[in-house]
Amino acid sequence: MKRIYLDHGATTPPHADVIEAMLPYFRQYFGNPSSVHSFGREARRALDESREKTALALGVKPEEIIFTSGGTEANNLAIQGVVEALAARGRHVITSAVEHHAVLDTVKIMADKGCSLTVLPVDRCGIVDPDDLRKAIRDDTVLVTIMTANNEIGTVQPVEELARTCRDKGVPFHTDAVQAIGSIPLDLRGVPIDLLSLSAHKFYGPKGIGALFVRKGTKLGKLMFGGGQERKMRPGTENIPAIVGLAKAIEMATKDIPGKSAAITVLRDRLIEKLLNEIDAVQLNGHPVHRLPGNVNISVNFVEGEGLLLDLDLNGIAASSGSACTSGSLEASHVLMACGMDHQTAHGSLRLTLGHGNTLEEVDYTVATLKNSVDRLRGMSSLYKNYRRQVDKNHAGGEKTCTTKR
Amino acid sequence: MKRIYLDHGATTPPHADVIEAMLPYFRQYFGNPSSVHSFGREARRALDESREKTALALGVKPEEIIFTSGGTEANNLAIQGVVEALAARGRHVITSAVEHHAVLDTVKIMADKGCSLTVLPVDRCGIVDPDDLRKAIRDDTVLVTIMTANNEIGTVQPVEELARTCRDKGVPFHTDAVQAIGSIPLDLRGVPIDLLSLSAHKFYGPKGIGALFVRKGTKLGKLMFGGGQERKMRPGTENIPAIVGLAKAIEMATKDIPGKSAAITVLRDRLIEKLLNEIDAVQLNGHPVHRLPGNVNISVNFVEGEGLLLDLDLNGIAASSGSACTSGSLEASHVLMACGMDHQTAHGSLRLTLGHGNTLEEVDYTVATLKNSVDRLRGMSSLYKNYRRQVDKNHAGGEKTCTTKR
Amino acid sequence: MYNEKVMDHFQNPRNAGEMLNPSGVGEVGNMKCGDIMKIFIKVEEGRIQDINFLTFGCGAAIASSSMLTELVKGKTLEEALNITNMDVAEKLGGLPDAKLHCSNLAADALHKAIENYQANNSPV
Amino acid sequence: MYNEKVMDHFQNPRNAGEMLNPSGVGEVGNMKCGDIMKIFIKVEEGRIQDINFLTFGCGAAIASSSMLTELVKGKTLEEALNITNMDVAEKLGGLPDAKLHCSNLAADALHKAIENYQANNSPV
Ligand SMILES: Cc1ncc(COP(=O)(O)O)c(C=O)c1O
Ligand SMILES: Cc1ncc(COP(=O)(O)O)c(C=O)c1O
Repeated sequence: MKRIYLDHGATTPPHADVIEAMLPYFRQYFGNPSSVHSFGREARRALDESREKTALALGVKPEEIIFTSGGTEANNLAIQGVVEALAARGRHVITSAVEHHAVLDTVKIMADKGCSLTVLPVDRCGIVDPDDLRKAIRDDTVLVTIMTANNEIGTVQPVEELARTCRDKGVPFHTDAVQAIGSIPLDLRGVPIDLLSLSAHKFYGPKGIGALFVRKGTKLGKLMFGGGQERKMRPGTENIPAIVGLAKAIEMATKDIPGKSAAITVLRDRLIEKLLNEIDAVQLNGHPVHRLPGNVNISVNFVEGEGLLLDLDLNGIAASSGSACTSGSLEASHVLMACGMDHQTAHGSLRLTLGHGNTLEEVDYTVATLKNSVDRLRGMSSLYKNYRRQVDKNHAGGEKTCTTKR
Repeated sequence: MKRIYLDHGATTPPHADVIEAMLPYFRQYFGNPSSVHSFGREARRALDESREKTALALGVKPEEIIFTSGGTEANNLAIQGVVEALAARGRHVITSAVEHHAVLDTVKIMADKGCSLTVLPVDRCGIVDPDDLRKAIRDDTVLVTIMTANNEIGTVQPVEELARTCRDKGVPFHTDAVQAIGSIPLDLRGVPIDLLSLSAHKFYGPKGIGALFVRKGTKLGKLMFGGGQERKMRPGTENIPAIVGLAKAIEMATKDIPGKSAAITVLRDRLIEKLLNEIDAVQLNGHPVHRLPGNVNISVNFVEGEGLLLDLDLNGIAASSGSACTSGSLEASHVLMACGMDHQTAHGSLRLTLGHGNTLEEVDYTVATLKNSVDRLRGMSSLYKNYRRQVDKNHAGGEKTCTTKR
Repeated sequence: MYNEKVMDHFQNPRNAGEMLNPSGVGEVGNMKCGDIMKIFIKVEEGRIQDINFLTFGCGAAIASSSMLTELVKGKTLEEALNITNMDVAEKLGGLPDAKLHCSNLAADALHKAIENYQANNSPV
Repeated sequence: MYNEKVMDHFQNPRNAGEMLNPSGVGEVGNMKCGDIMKIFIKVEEGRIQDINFLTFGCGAAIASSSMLTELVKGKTLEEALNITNMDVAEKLGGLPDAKLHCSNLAADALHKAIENYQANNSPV
């Protein structure tokens, strides 16, 4: 069976050129960059060049990049690090209700340890209002952390405005850009973001490697202690092949974002249109316009998302319901709930995230498959029976997308 | 120029079979193990199997293995995690003077944050006396962390005895076994070690991946927060290719350790013998018997180690002076100083660490090359001139190895 | 995630659908968990002659509903009341731990349906 | 780590060795840092006619000693006193940051040697 991968939000296949770039560092150039001999110097050169490439892709300085083991570590380092470094100044942290668990769980732990925490609400499309942020900032606010783009519903925040608000008030601004890199253009020269997290496996790079951008002058504590690597901010023998892979991947991912994003947006919009038109009682979650080019998130009313996933999988289609990272839990997505959705609708959510390899045929096949699955599952669903009885009486019909100021 | 790699203590070349095992997980099987679809299940299966293999190699249960980004993270998780989890019980931590910086710096930070710290001394060969440990344990001791084998001088500690001492007193025992895995047999079934750190790139596996063994029932806090991976102890998308590589590497590394170790010991002992016999005023650092099969560490009196390294490198030989990880610093190795060495002798230290690829010819070539280098550098060394004048008068000659009770 | 037996019941659910004029109906679950099961029974001469289910829920919820109906059909009410959620999970060859708590409630729904039948048919 | 010029001076040090009957000798450094440099000068008619060094130390220490001797040979004492450690590092095309502090002391040793010469030859 031909398989169709529509879960690029969970992870992406490393690009062949990325794997090619990494291989020599598993084979010939296996040295430890801390060693003074030729094997070490080869590794050091790769490390330096990778840092330069990564910095260039973001419009920052090489010494502002700290390589980490992934997005989770980058988020933890940013949050725990700033909170610790600025403990003398204050202990108030601001975040949003739709953050990834790597941010949300971390700020909650900070709260348990004595920080005070403000969780900003979002509108029905998942957008944080910069006015809310402005009002929430206090004298003792030491960190604002709001993601660039959401992993579940794809909503893109007004980060530039949020960052400026923080800069105006002299508060460090961190953004989890794990889902954004390679999908929306980000040039940190012009935007006053102080810290930014990224993870290579979300933009066709390898797993287990990420980076934290830390603007010069930003105070930061550490998560781990040991050797002098990464300017003492992140000890441990550097993962050279993965770092080389990250650099290659970010170089490729940030090249011609408008062009690549337009191509994926075509697929996305066709997928959304067909789903909303061809399946009864389906709504789009997330913002209709300010959304990642590859993200489709719908709620299929009166069925539970997992059943859809299983049917799709039986037909070779890989999708997700809520974030892959949280699929172990049985609770409805905190992101959808924060957008004001009821439990039933949240449980019926389905995320289809498109990537560079997908085609129009795949989109059409997916819609057809999903339609069959929805029919089948609704045939067993008590909720749908009740709904049909209502509709047949009233000709009711809900909103198909959220409404928002922006 | 043919190159000779004698720096296996810094990092090892990944075995071809390890790279081969990893490749499919960069290419076909790139899924996120948290995903429910077929791509996710492939990754999940690889993760489960790798955990089983790793556990089997150590004689422990799969659920006792937490994969980390390397040895440094494993050490930090063990130390910070136990100190946090047992904060209510006490705050006294015991370690040794010859630990790697990933342990030493971490316990020192714990001390800055309010722990009290006992650093056990070592004898001239680098051995910790279990009697000293027994005396140091107090009612409020919550953790003892002593390495299995030293990265600089190769000294192997009496871990089993140290572990039993802790178990008798009900104190958790952690050991940094990063240098030991694959070099000395370790079956955790019989030895009451509670936590053990390892790092794949030290046993012919990939960089950027390690593991912490945590015996069931051991209380542990976390370094990072986020997803539910690694039984919630270590969040972040799992680095599947690297984990597969680690599992393959540890499976291979722990097969027939006595046989492989005997082969390397032959090379090591020839190297030691020739160095001590053919070069004037050289001494062996570390224990003559309880030492890693691949480790040679000598002090070449009256020259500085870096000059030797450079000369060796110019002749294609990769070696290190002290630990590669600390070579950025200019200070003499804390390990050699802890063994009672004076600064001059410590500065002249040279570490040659043998691995599976090395040959007798390489050993002989290295000795010849080193002899030339020593002659050349001593010709420029004021210290050597003074020494020769003394020797010619007195026929003085120092000890060539350390003395120890064990 | 699920074994073959569970997947079979998910793909080919037995006795799915609504029943007209049932002898008893039972519903369990709540929207927060995301699992709602409704069991319809037709009782004749103290036996469950027919049984149907409607389930809103995950794969485990659908499969356990289906398995329950198969287990129960033809049984006496007494026998049916002895069937537990764990029996259903066992017959399915096991369910993932995370699913045992929320999604494996079909026996509860059955018991409610029997109660409902008994209430309807109790002497006034 | 080191550039080509530094490596050249490390591999082919100029004027290395002991000098018999020098006009002045200077020594700097300490064992904790691991760098000890000794400079010997022969002074004739106010000029440094000959110069030698003995150095215990890292590559940078040896290269900077060597470079210094080359810079200084034939210079007047006054000119020699104007040469700084930074001049030596610059002439070498730069040294790693970590090495500038400890290992780049050859000019200091030279100045001590000149002082030593002047002390020996000052009118009583
Ligand atoms: C928005 C966001 N932040 C953080 C992460 C965590 O990244 P990683 O799994 O690489 O640690 C993810 C992905 O899982 C994500 O989507
Ligand atoms: C004894 C010891 N512990 C810990 C480490 C750190 O391991 P890693 O560099 O994989 O983080 C090393 C190696 O550098 C080591 O030799």
